[in-house]
Order: sequence, then C-alpha cells, then structure tokens
Amino acid sequence: MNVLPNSDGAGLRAAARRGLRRGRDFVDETPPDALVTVTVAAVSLLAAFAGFLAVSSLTAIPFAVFLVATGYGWLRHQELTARVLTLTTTVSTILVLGLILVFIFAEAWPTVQYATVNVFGVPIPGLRLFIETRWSPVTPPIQYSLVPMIHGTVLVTIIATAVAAPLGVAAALFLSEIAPRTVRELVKPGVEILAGIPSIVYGFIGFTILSPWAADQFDIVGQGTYLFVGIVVGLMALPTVVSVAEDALNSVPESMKSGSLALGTTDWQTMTSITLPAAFSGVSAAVLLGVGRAIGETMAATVMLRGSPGLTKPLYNVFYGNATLTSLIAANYGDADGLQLSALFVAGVILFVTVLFLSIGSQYIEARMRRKLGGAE
Amino acid sequence: MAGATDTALVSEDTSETEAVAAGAVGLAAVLFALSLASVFELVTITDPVAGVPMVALLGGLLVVLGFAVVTFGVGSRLGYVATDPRPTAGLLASGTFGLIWFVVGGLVASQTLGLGTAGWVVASLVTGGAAFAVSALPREDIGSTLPAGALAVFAGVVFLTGVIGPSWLWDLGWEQQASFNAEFTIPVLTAFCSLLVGWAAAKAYGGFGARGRHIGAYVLVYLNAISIIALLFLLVAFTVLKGLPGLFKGLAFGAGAGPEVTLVGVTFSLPVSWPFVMNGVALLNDVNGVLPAIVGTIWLVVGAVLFAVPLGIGAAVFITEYADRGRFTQVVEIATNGLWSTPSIVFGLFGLTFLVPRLGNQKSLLAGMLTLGFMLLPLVVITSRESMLAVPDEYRDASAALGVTKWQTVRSIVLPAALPGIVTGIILGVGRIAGETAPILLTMSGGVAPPGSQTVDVLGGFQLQYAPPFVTNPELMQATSALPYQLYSLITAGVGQSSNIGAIDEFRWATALILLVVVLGFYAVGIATRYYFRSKLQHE
Amino acid sequence: SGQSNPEADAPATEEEETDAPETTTSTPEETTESSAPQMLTAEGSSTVYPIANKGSSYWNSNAPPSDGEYWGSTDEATVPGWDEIETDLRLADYFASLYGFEPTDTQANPPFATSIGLSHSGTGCKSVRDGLVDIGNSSGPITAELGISESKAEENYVDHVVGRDGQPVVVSKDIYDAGVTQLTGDEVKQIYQDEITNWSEVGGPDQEIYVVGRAEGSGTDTSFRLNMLGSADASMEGVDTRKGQNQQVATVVQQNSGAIAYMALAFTGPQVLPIGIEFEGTLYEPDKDAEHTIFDSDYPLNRDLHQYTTITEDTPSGTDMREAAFINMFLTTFGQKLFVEDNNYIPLPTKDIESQKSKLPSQA
Amino acid sequence: MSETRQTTDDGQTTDSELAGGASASPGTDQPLEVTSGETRERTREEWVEHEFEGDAKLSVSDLDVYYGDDHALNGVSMEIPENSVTALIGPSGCGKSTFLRCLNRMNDRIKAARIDGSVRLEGEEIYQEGINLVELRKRVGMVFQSPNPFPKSIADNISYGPRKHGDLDTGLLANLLGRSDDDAVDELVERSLRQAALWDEVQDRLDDNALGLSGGQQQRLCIARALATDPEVLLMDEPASALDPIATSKIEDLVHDLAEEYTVVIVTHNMQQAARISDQTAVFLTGGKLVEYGDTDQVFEDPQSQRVEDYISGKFG
Amino acid sequence: MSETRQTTDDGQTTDSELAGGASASPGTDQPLEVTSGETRERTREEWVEHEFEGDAKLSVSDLDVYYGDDHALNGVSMEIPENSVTALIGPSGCGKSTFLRCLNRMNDRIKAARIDGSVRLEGEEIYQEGINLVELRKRVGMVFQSPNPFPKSIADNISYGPRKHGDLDTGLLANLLGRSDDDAVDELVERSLRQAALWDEVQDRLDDNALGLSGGQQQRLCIARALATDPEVLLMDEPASALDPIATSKIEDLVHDLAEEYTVVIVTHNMQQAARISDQTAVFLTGGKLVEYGDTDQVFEDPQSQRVEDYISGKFG
Ligand SMILES: Nc1ncnc2c1ncn2[C@@H]1O[C@H](COP(=O)(O)OP(=O)(O)OP(=O)(O)O)[C@@H](O)[C@H]1O
Ligand SMILES: Nc1ncnc2c1ncn2[C@@H]1O[C@H](COP(=O)(O)OP(=O)(O)OP(=O)(O)O)[C@@H](O)[C@H]1O
Ligand SMILES: [Mg+2]
Ligand SMILES: [Mg+2]
Ligand SMILES: O=P([O-])([O-])[O-]
Repeated sequence: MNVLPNSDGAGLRAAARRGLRRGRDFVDETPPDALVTVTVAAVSLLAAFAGFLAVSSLTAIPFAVFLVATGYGWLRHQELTARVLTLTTTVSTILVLGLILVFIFAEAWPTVQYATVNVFGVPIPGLRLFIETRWSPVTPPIQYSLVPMIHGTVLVTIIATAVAAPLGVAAALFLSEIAPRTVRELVKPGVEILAGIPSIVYGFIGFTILSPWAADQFDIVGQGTYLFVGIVVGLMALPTVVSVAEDALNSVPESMKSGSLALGTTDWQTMTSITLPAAFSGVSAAVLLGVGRAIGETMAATVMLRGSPGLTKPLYNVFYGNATLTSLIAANYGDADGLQLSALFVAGVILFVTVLFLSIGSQYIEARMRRKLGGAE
Repeated sequence: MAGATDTALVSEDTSETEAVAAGAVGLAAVLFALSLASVFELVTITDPVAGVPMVALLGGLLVVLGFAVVTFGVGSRLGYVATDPRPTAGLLASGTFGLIWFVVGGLVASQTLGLGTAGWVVASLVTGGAAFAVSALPREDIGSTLPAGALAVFAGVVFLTGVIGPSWLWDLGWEQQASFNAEFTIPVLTAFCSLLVGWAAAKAYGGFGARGRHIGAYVLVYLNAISIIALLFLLVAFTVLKGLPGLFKGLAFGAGAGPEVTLVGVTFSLPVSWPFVMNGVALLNDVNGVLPAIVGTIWLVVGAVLFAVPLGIGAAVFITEYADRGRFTQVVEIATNGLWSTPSIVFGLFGLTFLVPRLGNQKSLLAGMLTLGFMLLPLVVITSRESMLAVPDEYRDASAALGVTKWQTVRSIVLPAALPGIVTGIILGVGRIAGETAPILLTMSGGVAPPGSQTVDVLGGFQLQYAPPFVTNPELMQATSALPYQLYSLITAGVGQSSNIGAIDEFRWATALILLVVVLGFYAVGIATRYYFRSKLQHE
Repeated sequence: SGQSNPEADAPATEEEETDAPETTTSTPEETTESSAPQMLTAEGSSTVYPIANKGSSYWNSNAPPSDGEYWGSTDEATVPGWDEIETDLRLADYFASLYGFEPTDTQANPPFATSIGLSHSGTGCKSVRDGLVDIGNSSGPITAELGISESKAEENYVDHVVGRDGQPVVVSKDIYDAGVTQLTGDEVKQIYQDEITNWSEVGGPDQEIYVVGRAEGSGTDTSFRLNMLGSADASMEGVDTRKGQNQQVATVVQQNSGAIAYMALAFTGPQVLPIGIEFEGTLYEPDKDAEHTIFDSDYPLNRDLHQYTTITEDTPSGTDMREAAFINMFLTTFGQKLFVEDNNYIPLPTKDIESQKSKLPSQA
Repeated sequence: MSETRQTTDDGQTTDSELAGGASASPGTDQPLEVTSGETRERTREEWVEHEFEGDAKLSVSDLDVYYGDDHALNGVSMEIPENSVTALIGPSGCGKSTFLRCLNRMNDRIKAARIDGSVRLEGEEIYQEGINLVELRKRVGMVFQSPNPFPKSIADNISYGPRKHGDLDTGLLANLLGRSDDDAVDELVERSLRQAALWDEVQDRLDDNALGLSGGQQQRLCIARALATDPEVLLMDEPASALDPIATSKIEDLVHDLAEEYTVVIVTHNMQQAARISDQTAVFLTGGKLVEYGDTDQVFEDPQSQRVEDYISGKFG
Repeated sequence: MSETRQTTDDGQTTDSELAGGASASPGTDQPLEVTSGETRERTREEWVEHEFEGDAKLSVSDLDVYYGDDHALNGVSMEIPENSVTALIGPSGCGKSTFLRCLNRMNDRIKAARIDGSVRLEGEEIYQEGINLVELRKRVGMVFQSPNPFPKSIADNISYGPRKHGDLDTGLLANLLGRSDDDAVDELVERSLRQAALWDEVQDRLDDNALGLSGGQQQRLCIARALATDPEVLLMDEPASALDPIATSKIEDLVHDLAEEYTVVIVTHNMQQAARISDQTAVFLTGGKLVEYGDTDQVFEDPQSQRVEDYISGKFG
C-alpha cells in the first residue's frame, strides 16, 4: 500500500528539525486566543482520556470542557479547530490499535508469566503454553496449553485456504475476464452481497445440516470436524477472495491485455501469462485477506466444533474437530476467570498478532509489486 | 519459424471428430451431475437408474468415457484426426497426473494388495513415474488423454467388478475412528474422474495446442463459477425456504390489526400485525417474536455509526488533506489496515477488558456499540480516504486558486464529492457489524429470549442530572439482545425447551432468515448506492 | 443486595476473589426519579434456568387470574395451590403485592420486570459475587463454585433452595434401543475415565462411546465429579466433548449416536433417555414407579438447586423486596408444581419450604 | 489457404463497386450544425479512390462502427496495398483508431462496439463465423499509442508471442527433456530487436525488466515484440505520440524500413510525420468519414476536398 | 505532449510569414546529440528584454524552480505589463505551466517544488514571509488547462469564491437574520457570466449542475468563476487545449476582450493562437529557460534566436 522510505538517522534528524521549525512557525503565526482554545481543548481531552482509563467518575468534567472549547474554537477559528480536530481523530484511530495491543497483552501477561519455563537457567515466559499439549484449566495439574487450539486453527485455516484460494481466484478470473458483461453485472454485486452473510448463519447451517451429515458419512464418533469447519469457513471467505481478487485483476491495464491479444495469443494464455502475474500482488492480498478471515473466524467454529480442547489423533485426522483459538475464547470466556481468562487473552494475542502480520505482509507485497511494476498500476 | 504452426484463418464447420470430443465432454458433464446427485443423496448408489444399479451405471459410463478419450488421443497421434498438439502436455499436467497415479498406486498396493510400506512406496513410485512419463514424453495429444482416460477406465472397472461395491467400507484405522463408505467414495471418485476426463476431452475438442488448452481451462473455470454461484444461491434459498413459515406466522393485515404505537403524541394502530417482528418471547403471545433483538441490533448499529463515522471521516480528512505523505500517514495506513483485518473476537476481548469495567462493570448496550464502533472505524477510514483521494485534485486546485482556505475547500468541495463513496463504505461496514456475533457475545449479550416489554428504549432513557456525568441513560447501561446473539443462543443453548417458544426449529430458522434479511439488506442498499452513484458519475 | 447499578463507576473487582463484593451503594437513584423499581436480574446455572425462566415468563406476562391457563391450569379452580392464593390480582401483581409493590393491573407489565440469563453455576456465583446481578442461580453449592469456606459463604450470601434435581445419566436413543438401559456406578466412572471406550464392554453394540461432559465449573460437573467420581478434582480423561450448558448437552446427545452424558432431569426426553444406575447393589431407575428411582432423595446424585442473593449494607438480611417477591413465588405449592415439578424436577417437601420461606423478609 | 488467396481478385472488384455505392449518398445524415469548424461539403467518390499496382493486402468496404448510439465510422471503404506505408490522419475523435482496430478485430474487446461491413485480408473475410482470431492477430500485428510492454524481461517480452504460439519451447520440462529452443530464442530476440533498432541500446540488459526502459525504447520494444511473431501487416496507432523528437525520428526510420517487408498502416496526428513516412494517406474527418485517400504527395500538395485542405493547413483540428 | 506536435502542424499554416517554413521539407536533419532537437546557441540577454509603456503589473526576476533535482525553471526574469495579453509558448515540459503557477503561488501546492527568486505584484514581493496567500490568489486568478467546474449548480460555481471570502452571505443563518445577499448573488452571477460570454447560453438553467455543460461552456464557466472574485490578473494555462474549434474561437475572443480590464497571462501550445491573441509573447525552451520575449509580431515575424525560429517554424517541439 505504501513504499517504506529508507530510514536513516540523518533523515530522522532532519525531519525532527523540520518538525520543530514548523511547530515554532505555527505558534508564531497563530493568533493567541486560538492557541489558547486549542491548548485547552487538547489538555481537557487528554484529561478526559486519562480519567476514562482510570475509571474516574469525573471523566465527564474535562470532556465537557473539551466540548465547550471546541465549540468556541469552531465558531471563532474554524480553520485551526478543524485541523486540530481531524488530527485528534487520526490519533484516536491509531490509539485504538495501541489500546487493543496494550490491553490484551496486559490481560494475557499473568498466564504468560505463569507458564514460564527455565531453559538452562534462562526463564522464558509463556513457553509452557506451547510445549505442553493439555488444556486443563480447572482439574489439577492445571495447564493452559494452547497447542491443541493452534493445531485446530492451523488445520481449519489450511483447509479453508485450500477451498477459498483456488476456487476464489478462478472465479475472479471468470468474472473479470471471461464472463459476458450482463452476467458480470449481475454476479459481481451478488457475490459482494454474499460476503455479508453473517458467520453465525453459516454456522447454523453447518451445525444443523453439515455436521450430522459428515458424522454419518465418515462414521465418526460424535460431531464436529475440522474438515467441514474448514470447508464452511472457506466458503465464507470465498466471496471476499473473489471480490478483492476481481478488483485486482480488473485493475490490470487493458493496454497490457490488448498487447498480449494483439500478438495472437488466446484469452487463457493472456490471463495466465499477463493478467494474473501483473495482478499478482492484488490477488495474493485477496488470498491473504481470506486467510486472515479464516484464522479469525469465530462463530462457525464455535458452533460446529466439539469445544473440548485436545489434539486429534492422529494429528492429521481432520474428521475430528475440537477447538480453535477463536472458539476457545467464545466458548469459555463466560466461565473463565483468573488465569484461565488470562489464557484466553493469550489466545487473543496470538490471533491478533498473526493476523496483523498477515495484514502488514500483504501491504508489503503490494507495495513491492507496485514498485517493481513501476508505473504499471 | 512462423508458418510452423500456421493454421487456417477460418476453420471449417464442426467436424465429426470434434463432435466425438464434444460428446465426451457432454458425457463427462452428465456423469458429474449424476455423482453430485448421489453426494447430495438425491439418488443412492444402489438405486436403479434405467434398470441398472447406479454403481454399475457410473462404472460403465466411466469406462466408455475413458476409452473415448484415449481413442481420440491415439487417433490424433496417428494422424486420423487433424489437431494441433504441442510436443508435450506441459509440466503442470504431467505433475498432476504423476501425483494422481502415485496416490492410486499407493492405495491399491497398500489397501487392496496389502503390501507393506516398502511395497506401496515402490508401487506408488512406479505408477506415478509411469504416469508422469506417459504425460510428459509423448506429444500433447497422447500425454493429456492417456493418463486421464486410463484413470477413468480403471475407476470404472473397479466399480463394475465390485471391488468398490455398495457395501464397501474403508476404515482408516486411526485412533479416532473415521472411515470412507461407498456412498461417499463412489460419487466423489466419479466426480473427480469425470472432471479430469472432461478436461481432457475439452482439450481434444479444441485440437490441443493453445486453443485446446484454452477450451480445457474454460470448461473448468465455467464449472467452478457455476458451482460457486449455485452453491451460494442454494445456501440463501435454503435459509429463506426454511425461515419463511416462521417469519410470517400470524401475519395479518387490516385496520387496527397491529399493535398500538405512539408517534408525536398520536396513538394509532398499525394496519399490519406481524407477530414475529413485533413481539418478544412471552407467555401470552400467540406467536413469539424477536422484537427486542431487532431493536437491539438497530441501536447497536446506530451507536457504532455515531461513534465511528465522525472519527473515521475526520481521520481520513486529516491524512488526505492535511498530513504530508510520510511516516505518519504510513502508520495510519498500516494501523487502519491492521485494524480492519483484526478478528472480531479480539475486538470482543478488548471490549471485555477495556470497556466493560469502565462502563458500569457489566455488559451493556453501550459497550457493544463502542466495540462495534471500533470494528467499523477502520473501514470508514479506508473507504473515506479512498473516495477522498478519488476526488480530482483539479477541484482542490480550482478552489485554492479562487483564494479559498483549506478547510473551506474540504468542507464545500472535497467532502460533498467524496460523499457517495463514504456513504457506500459505511453502509457496507454496517452490514458487516450488524451480523457480528463474537464481539457482542463478550460485551453485550443480555437475556436469550427477552419478552417484548424488555425492548430497549434508548431515547426514553436519557436523564439529566447536576453531578457528573450530567447525562445518564440506564437503557444504554443494560445488556440487551441482538439478532446474531439470539440466533447463537438458540442454536447452541437449545434455548426454547423451557422458554415457551413452541416450534423451536421454525423459530430458529425464522431468526436466521431475519438476520440474513437485515444484513443482506444493508449490503444490497450499499451496493445499489455505489452502482447508482457510479452510473451517475459516468453519465456526467 | 447486590443489584446491578448501571451508573456505578465500580472498578473491576477481579482481584477480590474471596472478599465480600464491593457493591456500590452510592447510587444516584435519588436523582433518577423513576418510580418503577429496577428490573430483577438473575444469571447462572442452566439447571436452575428452566425453573427460573418459566417463573420469569409467568411473572413478566402478569396474567389475570381469570386466565387460568396462564396460572398453570385451564380453570382457576384447578390451579395448584389456589386455596393458598385466592386472589383477584394478576399473577405478578399478586406475588409482588405480598412484599409491598403496587399492582399495575396491566398485562405484560409486572410491578418490576425480571430477566434470567443462561450460563452455568460458576458464572452465576461470580456474577452475584461481583454485584452484576441480583440473583445467582447455581446447581452446586457456592462454596464449591467460588472455592470459599462455609462461614464466608454464610457471611456474604443467602442460599435459597427452590427445588431438587436427581442428576440422571443419559444415553442416546440408539444405545438405549440396543439394550443399554442401566449401568453400574463403576461402569459410568470407568467410561468417564477412559477405561471403557466401547459400548460392547457394557453389553451394548460394538461402537465407540461418545462421552459428553459439562464445562468445568458448572454445577452439574462439580456434583457429578463429587458424587460419581468421588472427588471434585477427579480426572475425566474419557470426555470427548464438553458443553457449557445442559441444553447443549441435550442437543449433542440428541444429534449423535453412541453418546453418554450426565445432566439435569429437566433435559431428558425421548431422544435423551435416562438410564438406571446401580450403586452398591441398589438400582435407581428413571421410572417414577420403580422401587428405587433417581427422584429419590437417597439417590447419590441428588442435589439442591440454589438461588443466591448477597448480603450488603443496604440489605443486611441479604434479600431485598424484589428478590423476596420473586423467590417466594417458587416457594408456594403453586410454584413448586408449575415451575419445579412440571420441569421434571423434584419439589421440596413442605418442611423444607417452610425453612426456606423463613429466610425471606416478612410479607407486607 | 491457396484457394482463398485466389479469390482476391473477385473480392476486389466487388469491393470497389460497393465502395462506389457507399459514397454515393453520404450527405443525408450530415448534422445540421457543424460544430467543428468544417465547411459543408459532400464527399465525392473519386476522392477516396486510390489506384495502385498489385493486389490489395487489406480491403475494407462499407465499414460502419457504432459505439452504442455513437456512429464512429461511417461507410468507410478503402484498399491497402502490400508492402507500403499507409498513413491515417484526421482530427481527434474522427475514428482513426477505431478503423485501425477493425483491421485485426481488436474492436471485439470493446463491448459497446458494433461493426457492420467487410474487411478482407488477402481476400478472406475476417468478419465471418469461424474466423480464428488468434491466427488473424498473428498475421496482423499491432503497436499501440502508448507503449505497453509486459512486466517481464526484455527478452521475455520479445519471445512471448512465439512461445505462446508454440513455436518456441523453453519451459522447465522442455529443458529437462532436452528439447529446449533456447538458442532459437536468443536468435529471435536479437533479430527482432535489431529490426526495431533497439539492439544496440539493450543488448547488455536483455534480462532487465522492460518497464525500466525509456518511453521511446519501450515503444520500439513493442514494435520488436510485434515483429517477433512475424506478421504480414503491422498496424500502428500513433506509435510516436508519447515520444521525444529523437525517439520519434528513430521510429520513423524504422517504419520506412519495415515497409519493404511488411504492410504498414499507421495512424498519426502529426501531418508532417505522415507526409514524411507514408506512401499513401487517408484523411478521416469528423463523423467517422473517410474523405480523401490517395498518394501522400497528392493529398498534401493538392487535396481535392476543401475540408481536407483546411484541415491540412491548420484551420481546425 | 501531443499538443506540441500539433503545434508543429500549425506551424506550417496560414500565417503568410511562415509559409516558407511550411513548404520547406520537414525532414531537416538535426544534430544527433541534442536530445530535444535544438541547435546549440546561447541565449542573449537583450532577447528577453521587452520595452513597454507604463508600470509592470508583475515583475519576475531570477526565478528558479526545482522539482527535487529537476531544474524546471532556470533564472527567468520578465516584466508583464498591465491590461494586456501575454502569451507563453514553448515545447512540452519547458516549464510554462510551472512559471504560470509561480505567479499566484499555486506551486506551493506541489510538495516537491522549491522556488528561488522574486515575483512582484505591483511592486510587492509575493515570496515573502507573511504574505496572505488567500488574498494573493483573490487578486491573481487562474484558469486551468482542462475545465474543472465544481459538481454544483452553475450559479453556485460562480458565487463559490465570493461566498467563501465572506463577501456574500446567503446561508440559512443569514436568511433567518434577514441579511441575505441573494440579489447581490444574482447580479454577480449574471455579470460574471456575461463577461465570460456565457450568459446567453445558460441563463435559463443557472440551477443545473455545471457538469452538464459542454467542454467549451465549462471552460468559460471556469473563467467566469475566476472573474467573480474580481481579480486583477488572470492566469490561463492552455485554456483551449481541450476544446473544439468553435469553442476555442469563443475563448480567444473572450481573452481579447478581457485584456481591456485585466492583465492576462496565457499559456498556449498553439502558436497561431498566440499570434492571434497576444500583445507580447514569451518563448520558453527546454531546460526551463526563457529564450525570447517581446512584441508578439516581432517574435513571430523576426525572432532573434535561431532556436526560437526553428521552433516556430515547426522544426521541433
Ligand atoms: N470504447 C469506446 N466506447 C465508446 N465510444 C468510443 C470508444 N472508443 C472510441 N469511441 C468514440 O468513437 C469515436 C472515434 O474514436 P477514435 O478513438 O477511433 O478516434 P481517433 O480518431 O483515434 O481519435 P484520437 O486522435 O483522439 O485518438 C469518438 O467519438 C470516440 O468518442
Ligand atoms: N509536480 C511535479 N513534480 C515533479 N516534476 C514536475 C512536476 N510538474 C512538472 N514537473 C516537471 O517540470 C518540468 C516543467 O513542467 P511544466 O508542466 O511546467 O511544463 P509545460 O511547459 O507546462 O509542459 P506542457 O506543455 O506539457 O504542459 C517538466 O520536466 C516536468 O516533468
Ligand atoms: Mg486514437
Ligand atoms: Mg503545462
Ligand atoms: O447448573 P449448571 O449449568 O451449572 O450445570
């Protein structure tokens, strides 16, 4: 999405100097009462935020001051107030991400600490969460192993990706390159609408129709299989993959496609040799987005799985399904407290970090491809 | 060099050989449809079709199909059929065939012949290697038909001879038991073989070469597209069919049929009575409904929008109009994209630990609103940013050249021009959050099947006071229900047995349907808005 | 008592595991001039849920006495315990008026509304401890659920027992039909400890046993371990799946073949069939007419169903008027028949009702 | 194929008759208000007749193209001689590109376009059922207005066409089986680049991404790419419009040289360029009409149509 | 870029003085090393001196503009007289637009641009601390190459500037307070549109969306919009490049009329246009240098620089 500029110390220093200068200029140029208003607003907002964080009943007072100050600023110094307000909203957006990070990490910390293991005298916090395989939050010996859930999440994600990625990309190719215009104009919005089917509805159908059917077909004990959760999650991610990948394919310039066709190649050759490679970044971003959805998908897994953390036997037995990181949280948050609740937050941290990396990764791929393609967007 | 592959500019009418290939493609399609029908248990594999048991029919057709394709390939190689094949079928096809036959060889050796590990590995390598060689070494016409046709014939013979018959069962022998039965295996194998042979036949129809590959690929791509569309359509249709009876139970029209409502001081009866959406769950109801959940969902959405939209648009204004493109905007971009893909359950956890303790220490509507607001925020930022970037710089330049300040320009030119995109983005985002279950599970979930009298009344709940926090609203501070959560509790908790709901299954499907209607409604409106604005822009 | 207090800025009391709940009583209730009392909220046990929830829906409907159907009978004269009641008030109006609340005399508008949350006992006990709800439903003793001492429990909570459950062991229909209609206590124990894994070992078909359990922390699980496996910490290696609520267990057993589960009486049914259990030579049967039944009070898995309220500065007695009015409804002949017995639970004997009633404040 | 070539003569005669019929009554649908500053004038049939020796490589008759309701080409008939450069000029939007794209059916890619009339390549109608588009486009190559190299290496750009046609085989499998045509590829790349006068500039970086080349180099690469498939006709749509003077003059020289082996049809908006490089020139004017067609010298020095004269002398356009 | 090539075409046209250039063979050889087809020649100072009566409205001295490392304007100095039309011509990329944008500091909006030197408006330095950009741009209006009306009604487009400056107040609040300037708005709209020669065409649909106008009308609307803020100087960057001949000639007439009241600086790629409408002409050549500046007649008839002569006669550009 963006090209990271090379960060060298000199650049940073220069930037800092520029910032300082700009700050001074700003103070010089701004009328004093505007400056006061903005300062009051900023300080009171900060105070309100601090109050909220500290669970103070007085939070409302600085917030009221903030409202009054901005109201005054809006009437008298709209230009400046607008700028400051929009800056505030921007900062809050980043703050939300920061707060999520801080809070779920903080909540997760007790269990991470509890699960410290000494390796050659070096304490490694949280290691026990990943080397044990038993989740037993109540019955001693108490263990908070996340391995079974990670195993479940990985299996579901692999299956879902195997469903959503090839089918989704092929369908996107169909929509953007092959389908007649009328079909495309009907199907594209249809697919986008389908992306909105709530996951609980998929879960409902999976739970009432698919799970019993699978138990019957594969003669398994009980219901809930990673295989079918994976398939359902894959289907759920499918419209997203199709829609995003289609956009990417569509953004390949017509001149490139025409260029290939004018050389006397078939449509299929043009698609595989020109369009797909050129749209590679967008298509892979679509797939990564789909993978992210699959990893973070909660309700279908919660409803369809058995909810008893444990590894399947053998490990590749996809006909059994116990729990994923998400379903663990959804199924247990209500019963858990203390370290067990904290362990659920560890699961949340793992999910969050994984998906964040996927997101950053896809942004990076896209930026790189864009650079490589030069002007060809 | 050119001329080596020169083909006629104009091809003649369909030849007989082409008709044969086309016939094979059609047969493969029939076979595929038949196998789907048996997977979905429309016919069982023992049912007789046209006097022949299904298994035998499938097996027989596979054999015929396999032979047809192989014959075509060989005919082409010997020059009886005019085609335009490449020297080899290509790495992808060869690899795939090698892999398939590797698996087939291994399974036959280990399961049927009962060979040990060494035995089946050798067998696998032999069959896989042979298939690879047959596919890679000869010309494309042989290479892409022979391995596929042989597989179909092999499968057909296996079915016909009853090696895999109706009572066949393969216990995988895993510690957690699982097995494949004939009812599943036969249709699935048939479907797979018919796909493979159908592809080979389509290639043959196109005379191999570039055109053949084109047609072969198109057959698969079309099939994929049709299946996806059909599947997703079925999904919705199924929900609708199952949900309709419950949804419209007790629907009545006529003056005064409906409940009394008071609007602006005037009380009147609605001319329609729709119990499912106008009632809660209560003892005295003839038909129970989900009114509190619907109202809860609406308030959730309203709250989330009120919170996220100003913040999101403000942030988008700042990063597109004020901030220099640099590290800061990059951080915002990464943050918003990261937030956008954050799993909803993580937002739930965040709400649970950040909001709930700060908002009266219990799950509440307000906590749910804010949590969903956090989820909506990144989408608003992203779409607003995109639509503001799409506003041509000329407008900004023109406005600046008229001596108009930046904020005035943003307010009068940029925001109005970007509005369609922003609105569309918000509606789509609302569709997404309206269907979310996980976050409200952790932050808002209230009663599972509340009575109509417990429908939240946010507007009526505001109270003023002289001490901080000046404005309070107990309704916001209480948990209520929402459609996705209600469906969740109906499914998993088996609620209903003791909740006087009555026809619980009907009630559940109706709830699923109304959730679907609400969410897809938002999406449909969002997408229609986008199309409307897009066509309007293009028109001008 | 620990009623919910929306505007309260009480911080999370997570760290105060065993202490008395720090409920915030400095409510701005005076400033809110709402005349209607606040909604009564309860949370917790899925076992107690059928009782509480049915009571709650009757309460919220506030049916007139003429509508005998909604008093539990088609005709008011046949309403169980009518002679104790004999009122021309509506249902909730009547029971609330016993504790000084004004009747509203309107349908679906009781003097105060009630709402019952569904989870399990552990959650119910924690919620009432943290002051999130008025009543904590539990099917296990609060001492076990919160891990506190008897005395501490008595200091802080009032335990209202509203009925009894004879915890059944159920199997799915196919197993029952295949002839497994009774097991010994030892067999059940072995099944749950992964020593028996196939129905053929206990005289059933050759089929893997699908062992269904309840979430750890639920009252049903606690009692089962305590009473069946011998200790609250007994291991349950054999469990294939655990469900949060009895309702979910019932669904799982209904949908699967070869399943076994323990649950509460209210959730048995034609697809979820209770079996007889033999303890030390005595066979306790599900059939009410048998010599020894799982409804007997000496059935080892028999347990009390509790509704806990908290003792606070405001309500030193532990039970405020709303709670008393609601709980009292279950402690009548009417309530025991309709809400306890009709849910397949075991009603309290008269003397127990009397002792339970004595925990409530005196009626108006 | 030989049979079809023999029909060329018949085709030609029919064409010219048709052409005559077409231009007989064009004035009827002339718009009332002439917004583009042209004088009212009826196009005469003889203005668009161009006599030349030999057979026509391409003959177009009565070609009409509509984009929706928009009539972009209006009854155009012309014959294009072999091994020569034909320039198409005319004001913006008069349908030059549309005409060019009709010659290899690239207009099929535009969903809104509807085409009536006939185009023959060596006598064979290209607007008929069963035409092999792939084959047609191999024989009628095209170079676009703005350079559009593929995001691949320079060598891959050149070898792309032949490889896809199966003329070259350099895949992994081919390498394994030892039937790779790597040498043939190298040779082809060099020859094509030399033809496009690009070899000297890029010979050291054949494996670099083609998008790293300058605009003029990219455009010559696109020409080389088209030449690599060995077409008979080369269509060029303003190939030099995005280029600087030096690059332009290189392209012009190249076009000149190409005419010895290929039939080149080139659209340009630069009249001097048309005058410099073409053997015959066709002038389109607003409304998608071919108004004058003939020897370049004659068209520029002594145009028969007053409107063409006005256009050439810069009074409008 | 394409425009400059059309310039070349135009270079051969009707101006009798240029006839020689037109008939001269266009393929004049050029030295290979000079990438832009110019001969080497040093710019003499006197070529850019232009004597006129009265004060200079704008005086530019030693103006240098860099885009990053790219030196887009190189030491340009010139004085622009009041109430006249000054044309800026030159090949693509020579910095005409850059120069124009320096005159009302619109270049500030380009992040990469760095500006050295001085520009004075009536003697007042506009590149100094504390200059009020809003005020400056009110006094120095600008019209862009492609018409860019706001997606609002025609009337709103016109009144946009004055309203934002607070000169007009027609908001809801103002209406309520009874001091709406509705009449003033109507009058302003009519006057501006009349000045831009658009009133007759749009007077019946002042409330229609401006995007519904034709290109030429849109461009005149943009001119009207600029006039509504009552500027002293009007900068126009190729205002007719996107227009058809009729619309172009309307704009040309308009520019001519405006010069009575305003100081107009106009960039054009069309040398005939420059010759037709301007009083003095400045020729920029590659490298961002002002090579010649003087009376339009003199520059076109008797350029002092050989390169300018080559450029004007269409030898390059
Ligand atoms: N894809 C299209 N859809 C609709 N109309 C089109 C399309 N392409 C071209 N047109 C219209 O057809 C007419 C002729 O267009 P064409 O591109 O052939 O002109 P041209 O002579 O090449 O012009 P230019 O010199 O600007 O390239 C124009 O009016 C144009 O608007
Ligand atoms: N925003 C910009 N960023 C970087 N370089 C620019 C920018 N705008 C213009 N340039 C460069 O500055 C030089 C002069 O550009 P300018 O637009 O002033 O030329 P021009 O004479 O107006 O050309 P044209 O006739 O094409 O409009 C060119 O080399 C151009 O590439
Ligand atoms: Mg064109
Ligand atoms: Mg310019
Ligand atoms: O009664 P429980 O739901 O806690 O078993």
